[in-house]
Amino acid sequence: MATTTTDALPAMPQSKSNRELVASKLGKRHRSETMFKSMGLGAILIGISLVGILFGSILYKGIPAFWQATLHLNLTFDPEIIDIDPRPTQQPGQSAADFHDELLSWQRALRRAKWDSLIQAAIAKDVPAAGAPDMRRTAFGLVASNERVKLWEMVEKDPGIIGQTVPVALVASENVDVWLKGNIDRDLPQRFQQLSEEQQKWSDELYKDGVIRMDFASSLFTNVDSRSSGATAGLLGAIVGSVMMMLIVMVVAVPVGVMAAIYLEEFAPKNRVTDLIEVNINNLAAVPSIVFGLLGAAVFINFFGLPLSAPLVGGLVLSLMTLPTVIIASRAALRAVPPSIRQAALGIGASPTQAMFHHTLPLAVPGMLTGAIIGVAQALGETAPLLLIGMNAFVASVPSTPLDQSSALPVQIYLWQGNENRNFFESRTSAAILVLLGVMITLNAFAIFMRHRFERRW
Amino acid sequence: MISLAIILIVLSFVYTWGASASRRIAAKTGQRLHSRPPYYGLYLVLWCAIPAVIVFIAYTLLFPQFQAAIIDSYLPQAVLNDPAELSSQTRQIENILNGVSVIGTPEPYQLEAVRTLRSFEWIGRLALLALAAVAAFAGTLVARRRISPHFRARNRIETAIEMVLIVCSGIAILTTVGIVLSVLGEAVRFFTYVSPVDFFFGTTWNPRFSTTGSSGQGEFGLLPLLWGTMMITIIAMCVAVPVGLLAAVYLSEYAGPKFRFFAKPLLEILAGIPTIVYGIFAAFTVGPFLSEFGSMVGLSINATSAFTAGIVMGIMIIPFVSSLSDDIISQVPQAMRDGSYGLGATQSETIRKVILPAALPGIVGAFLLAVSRAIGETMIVVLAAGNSPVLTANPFDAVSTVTVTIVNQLTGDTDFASPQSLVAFALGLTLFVITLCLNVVAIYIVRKYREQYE
Amino acid sequence: MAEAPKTNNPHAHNRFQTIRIPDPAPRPVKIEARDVSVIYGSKEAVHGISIDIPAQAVTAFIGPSGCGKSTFLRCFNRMNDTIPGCRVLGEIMMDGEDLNDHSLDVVLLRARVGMVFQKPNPFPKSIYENICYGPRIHGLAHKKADLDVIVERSLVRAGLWNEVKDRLHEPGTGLSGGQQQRLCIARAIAVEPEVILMDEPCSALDPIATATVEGLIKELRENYTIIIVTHSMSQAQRVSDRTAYFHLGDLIEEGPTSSIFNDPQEPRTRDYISGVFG
Amino acid sequence: MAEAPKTNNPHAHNRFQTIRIPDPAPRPVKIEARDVSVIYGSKEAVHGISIDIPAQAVTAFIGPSGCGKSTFLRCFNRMNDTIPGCRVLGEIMMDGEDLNDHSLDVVLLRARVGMVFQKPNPFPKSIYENICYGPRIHGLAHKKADLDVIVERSLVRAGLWNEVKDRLHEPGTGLSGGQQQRLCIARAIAVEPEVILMDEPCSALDPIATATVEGLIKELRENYTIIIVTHSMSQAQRVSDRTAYFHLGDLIEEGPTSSIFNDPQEPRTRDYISGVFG
Amino acid sequence: QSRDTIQIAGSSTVLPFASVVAEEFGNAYPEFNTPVVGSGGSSGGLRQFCQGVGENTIDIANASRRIRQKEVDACNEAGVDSIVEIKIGYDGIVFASDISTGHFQLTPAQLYQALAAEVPVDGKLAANPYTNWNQIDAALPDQEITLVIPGTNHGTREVFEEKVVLPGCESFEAIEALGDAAEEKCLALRQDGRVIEVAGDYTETLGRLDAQPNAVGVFGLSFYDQNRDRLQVATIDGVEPSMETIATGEYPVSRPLYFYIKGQHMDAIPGLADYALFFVSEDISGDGSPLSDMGLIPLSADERDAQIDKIENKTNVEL
Ligand SMILES: Nc1ncnc2c1ncn2[C@@H]1O[C@H](COP(=O)(O)OP(=O)(O)OP(=O)(O)O)[C@@H](O)[C@H]1O
Ligand SMILES: Nc1ncnc2c1ncn2[C@@H]1O[C@H](COP(=O)(O)OP(=O)(O)OP(=O)(O)O)[C@@H](O)[C@H]1O
Ligand SMILES: [Mg+2]
Ligand SMILES: [Mg+2]
Repeated sequence: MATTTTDALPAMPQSKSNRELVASKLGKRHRSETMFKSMGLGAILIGISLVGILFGSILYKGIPAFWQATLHLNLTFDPEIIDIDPRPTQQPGQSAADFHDELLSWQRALRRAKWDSLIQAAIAKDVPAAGAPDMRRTAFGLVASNERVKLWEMVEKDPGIIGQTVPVALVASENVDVWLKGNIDRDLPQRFQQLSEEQQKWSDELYKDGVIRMDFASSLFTNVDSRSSGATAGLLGAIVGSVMMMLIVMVVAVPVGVMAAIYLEEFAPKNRVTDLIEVNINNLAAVPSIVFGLLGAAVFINFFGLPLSAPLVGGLVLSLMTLPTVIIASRAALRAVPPSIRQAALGIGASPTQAMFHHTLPLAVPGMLTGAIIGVAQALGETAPLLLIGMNAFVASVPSTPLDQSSALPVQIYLWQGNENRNFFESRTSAAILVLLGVMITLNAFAIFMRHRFERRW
Repeated sequence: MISLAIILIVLSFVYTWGASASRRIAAKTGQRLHSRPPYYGLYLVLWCAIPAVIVFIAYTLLFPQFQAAIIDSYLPQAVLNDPAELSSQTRQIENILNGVSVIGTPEPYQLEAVRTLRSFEWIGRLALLALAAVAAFAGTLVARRRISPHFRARNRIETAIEMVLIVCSGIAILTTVGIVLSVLGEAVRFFTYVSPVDFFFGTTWNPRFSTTGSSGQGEFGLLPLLWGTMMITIIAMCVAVPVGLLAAVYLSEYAGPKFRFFAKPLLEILAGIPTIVYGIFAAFTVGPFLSEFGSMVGLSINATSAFTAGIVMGIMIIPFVSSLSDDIISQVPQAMRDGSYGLGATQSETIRKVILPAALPGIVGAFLLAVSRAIGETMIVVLAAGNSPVLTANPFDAVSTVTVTIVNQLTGDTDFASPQSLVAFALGLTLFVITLCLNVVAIYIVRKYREQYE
Repeated sequence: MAEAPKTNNPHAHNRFQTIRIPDPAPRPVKIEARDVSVIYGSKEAVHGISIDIPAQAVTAFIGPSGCGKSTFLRCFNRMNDTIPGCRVLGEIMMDGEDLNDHSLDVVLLRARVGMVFQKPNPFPKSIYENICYGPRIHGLAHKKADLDVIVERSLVRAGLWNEVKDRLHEPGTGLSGGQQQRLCIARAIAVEPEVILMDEPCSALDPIATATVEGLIKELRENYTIIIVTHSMSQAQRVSDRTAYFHLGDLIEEGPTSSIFNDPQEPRTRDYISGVFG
Repeated sequence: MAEAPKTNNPHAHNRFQTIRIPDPAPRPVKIEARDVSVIYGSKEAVHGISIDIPAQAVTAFIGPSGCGKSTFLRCFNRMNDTIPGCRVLGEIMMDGEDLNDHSLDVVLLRARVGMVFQKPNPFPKSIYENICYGPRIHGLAHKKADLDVIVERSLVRAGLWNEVKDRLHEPGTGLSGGQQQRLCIARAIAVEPEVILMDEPCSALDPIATATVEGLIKELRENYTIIIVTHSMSQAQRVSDRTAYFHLGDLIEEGPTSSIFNDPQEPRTRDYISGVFG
Repeated sequence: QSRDTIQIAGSSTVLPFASVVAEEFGNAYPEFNTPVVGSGGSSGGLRQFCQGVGENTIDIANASRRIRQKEVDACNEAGVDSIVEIKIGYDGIVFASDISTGHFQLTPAQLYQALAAEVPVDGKLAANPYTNWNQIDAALPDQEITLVIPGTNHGTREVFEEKVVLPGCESFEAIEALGDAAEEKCLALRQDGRVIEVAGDYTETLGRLDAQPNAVGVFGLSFYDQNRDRLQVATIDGVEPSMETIATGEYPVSRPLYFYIKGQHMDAIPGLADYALFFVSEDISGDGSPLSDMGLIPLSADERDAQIDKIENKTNVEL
């Protein structure tokens, strides 16, 4: 009961002056409060405006690339120019292999037809000067060279088209697009220009006549990459490749990560080994992504002999890279489940495994999902490791399995930003970035949605 | 596809057998089962699948040796005695086997070997199938015998599940081991060309093209690269730390729930943007802007410089710093705040004098993690730092970093067996060790701090 | 977890000598604890306690905060296993089986010894699912009809049936605190345990809910062996048959509730009961 | 925060009529609360309570858990402002000033009304810095010499000086629980408040530390107006001059401690004191 | 089932040409897939090439330099014993500056003087004193010296050193006097920031020029050609780089480009030989072909025939 205060208490007057002293400093203190608060707000506004600037500059550059100069021609499939036998049909008694050979050689012949002359003739309908025999290359130069593929595919599909006049929309070549959009200085002397004088004149004329129009650049989404005609270069292959890698990351990193998190959080005894694993995981989360590239090249390609440039390898490398993120997020989600739930289950006689799978895990799933989606989104945007496993390749096809060669969105962006045709590809690159950001934001928004949707505990 | 279906059917059959057998035994003996029937079913499934898998793994491990033995048996003694010839002939035979042509006409004995191997290929496969089936069957039988009311099937299953979980967490370690192994060998090879002293303490990075001039390898001094990395990191942290920390403070202490609801995801967008996008933003927007701005105020700022890369990297790291700091600030117990408010402190006084000091160790740990992210960042630097590996104190000059050099040396035109490209692995290893150290320190600090309130 | 000698507790030397007052009419003993010590890391929280828990009766553990009541209580269903670094020494016999035995299956043990916690902790599932969970994992019932019976019986016993019978499929977390606690008791009863451990089951409840739960405990005594930890002297007096007073890890005094409260032998017990401590 | 009419609480209609027993010898009133309601979001936790707090005396708030004692206590130094969604209605006059007035500077108020919390919460700084913190932020002292005087004086008053004078620069978190609580009291005293609010200051302490803190409270009564929330009836009896009994957000009865404990007027007060609740 | 897509990797200089050929190949042959062209540098390409034979190794390595003996050895070691070397044409290396600045007419000697660490001044070697082009030669523009050259990881750098710096350097008597040490001295670059080495691609060099309009940069002919609206090219020894001047050898700075085929894959991978023949055909890489439009300087007819011959006979490379 005795208190420990043995000394006599010094007098402690409740002075009025003290109150005044405090009051006298209040103004200054409140001012510094306001200062500090506005600094904080300022920091956030800086952050947000940086987001704005970044998006603004990309949108500013990228949006125009979603519209592309396109020629709307009335194209006559002149049989004289195409000059090809009728499509072979399988004769009775002809073996399948023979027929196949015959068909192949027909197709080959078809591809060798003078498609440029066909296009020249179509352009000449509007600009007669382009019809001159020596103007064939000049006229064809207005059109993206790969657009001729479109024409022979039409014939291949329906040989009856030969002789008819059909309206076709052909993407203009990149230089025409650049010229018409004013992305090149029109006043530069001719020797600095990409288009010849005739081409400049013709494209202006065609544009005036409405033959060339600015159409939505659907080729961006429906075509694969192209080098020979940049104007038709698209992202389809890259998108499919990226989606495949994302799926692989989801299938590999998410379950493994979740299981590792479960073990570390719920089962692991606290000892040196688990400490080691823990430090390891935290460290892996910070290991430079490029180092994962070195790992992928050495392990998956050289050691396991998996194919180069394949989404499978990319996906595995990205999975390893994402794994720590998933583990860390999942552990946090598990930790957030109140221990009372676990105890309740154990108290009834559930084994730790049952308590885990019946109670803790279901409650942690939303948090894990959020972590997983964010991890996957990160993986989707990663470039550096892919450069080292051969994914910075020119791939002009859509992969149909994860073992096929493929590109990926960020890598495609990297390749395009290095394309020598700056005038065209600067905005094309930004457009590709917009697509990537679109996917990214959708994923993140989905994660946020999940968080809000499932955080409501009942 | 079909084989998968067969396996599934077999396993489900085994499962049903186990479950029903346990029920039957329980009914017969009248005792309560230790575990519920499904666990017995799963137990049988495990015993069916694991032996088969073991057989399969053993086969895949042993078959190449078996194949080698067959090849050896066909090769003449002269070849067997010459290791170089032996390995080349072995490879030739394998090439023929795989349908890849060889130079020159193959020896008849080689063709003979190939023919034998071909036949063994499917015999081997049959044998594998049979062995696996036997193993699975035996395993199932053994397991079936064990079923009794006292048998603790659930515990076995749970042990198995735990094993799987352990393996999954082991993958993290495997990854680390893989990283070290995959760079170590080449790094060691690099050090046979260049002495570690020259590498770690050299102040000039000038690897030269691998063959120009017969004299010398060029110089592989790491310091300019490290210095570039450091400079960019410092600049990045100068951007990210104040902005990130203040933003975290505002979000966790001042902002109302609505503001938080919108501002936080908006900031987090910065973290979700791919680095390639930052790189392009830095190279084509920020860089030219800065250099223009510099010439306006009379500073010569390179468009691609440590400054440009650093600033953009700082922007990228802002949300990283802010969300980590946010976590740590909100870990400071409410009691600290109450104590301070109760004494009449204003909010900013509480934050500056109580909360931040209390959270400081944790925040420092968070910064170290952010630093290691900055050090490892590649694409921004590839595009915006200017790749000039010189020791310079001027942040407006171009610099180069370790990560960029890895990419450049590995994707350059140099001889791939030369130190010029092997150096990438040495650099990778160095980078790994640096981030490892940083992380260990950071984790140590963060943990220590966590214990503080407990 | 505990790597200890099973029958002998080396820490049990030189212990405080507990004052034991026998019941006027002796009851059968359900659990015998002998020299039980509990060690957290390097800190011993319970110092070699021995006590007999009578069957079909309520035993109350009282004592100032931090004296080890909860820790000791958790020994009876091995919940201390779930605390990292916690080791239990000594011997606890229930119906002739040593609960500390390494080979004992804790899952079965916990089905026999149910537990109700301080804060009501229903699963975030429906009321029905909350109760079914135990019987399901223990394989006590599979068919819907069987489960229905169990659910009804348990809720009736826990005095909750009338209040919730129309909303069995609504979330258990939507109930009031007192209802939640009774739901947790019902959940524990559903697996038909022999012993129920309660760690301050009413401390999170309001007075009315407390009264209901106390009434329930008195009823359950007919069928179950109950051990209850409480901070409230009056609650101990109201519900328990025997009371054990703990102090800083020692069991100071144990005996029939009336004699402990009316005629404590130890000065510390007296001080605590008369309100000098706590 | 509270956007309420200041002098009139619309929620205060139809309130429970508090039973008030005046002091035999009237004391000067320090704080007058009139029709104070506190609303968390949409839930009213305190229902229009009126009470006079005497100066230079200890007033104890007792009542079952969740009855609003802490909530009401926090009204006296506007700590409820820090809780999002919490609104205070009614009028609290201290020395003729309305504490709920929007224009009142809470910083100044809190310098006048100190608070000690349930769990000791020293800052993770040295003992010296813990005590200096208040005087420093309020600009009461800047020079080392002045601060030294304040630190010593406060620690002496809190009865901690002898125990810590040799380790003033060691962290305050390294002290024992009772010492930490006294450090928090010293920290509160250091800014020379007029009123000290204590919310269950001893509930985290062991009996010996509790006794020391109780002794300190009795001494402090000479100079300060003290309000203490406690769960321990015996503590209220030991330290307080007046006692107020709260029940589910209402103030049931208030009067001199001896008369409340020996002759409660309300059945609920009687029940609570005699241990039927809680 | 063997792989049915040709897999190529290697030099980023060859990448654009190879990509176009791959695309055209896919267009022209309905029966073959479009080959995949990876980059990764000549080094990376050959590294993968020499990893061995089989499905998971590449079929063709593009290179902007010849394969080296050490690499051939490594290849043989790994079982790649049939390496067919195909020369595809020449790449011109040009010096260009921003279109808004002065026009340069350079000589190798002047370039050497602009970038070396030490240059002969009055017959003796001294630290490079030049900061402005017109200090080197009054005829050059009055512009500060800034040179953006490829980094040491680029094949272009080698050509640049061999064809420009060394000849320029050795034209000075003071250097010749040094004898063996001459080369070392010639190749030492000034370190005062006036010479910027770019390890990235030409886009980056272009970016440098955007930021520092005074600079003179090194580009590939094709890159310059695509960016004629921003760049103006410098003459070397009075010769303006163009297809013709490079093909005739008048313009001195050019280098051959190659690809290497794995002979052992030619039977296993469908279309591999066709691709190689397609690449060297007149239609694709001859005069007026898509590749020459892109800036590849075509082979002479004789050289072309030799390449076709090598493909048909799977002639092993000889260094
Ligand atoms: N997980 C743990 N780790 C370390 N020490 C612990 C742990 N749990 C309890 N302790 C310590 O063991 C001692 C006994 O704790 P226990 O919780 O059993 O007390 P109690 O009597 O139940 O107290 P209360 O009445 O406050 O619940 C205390 O000193 C406590 O600090
Ligand atoms: N921050 C809050 N938000 C919402 N409701 C609250 C909050 N704090 C307290 N309450 C509610 O207000 C009521 C009164 O709470 P208060 O903490 O004042 O009770 P108390 O008398 O101090 O109880 P105890 O003795 O347990 O401390 C309770 O019903 C409680 O649930
Ligand atoms: Mg307890
Ligand atoms: Mg309270």
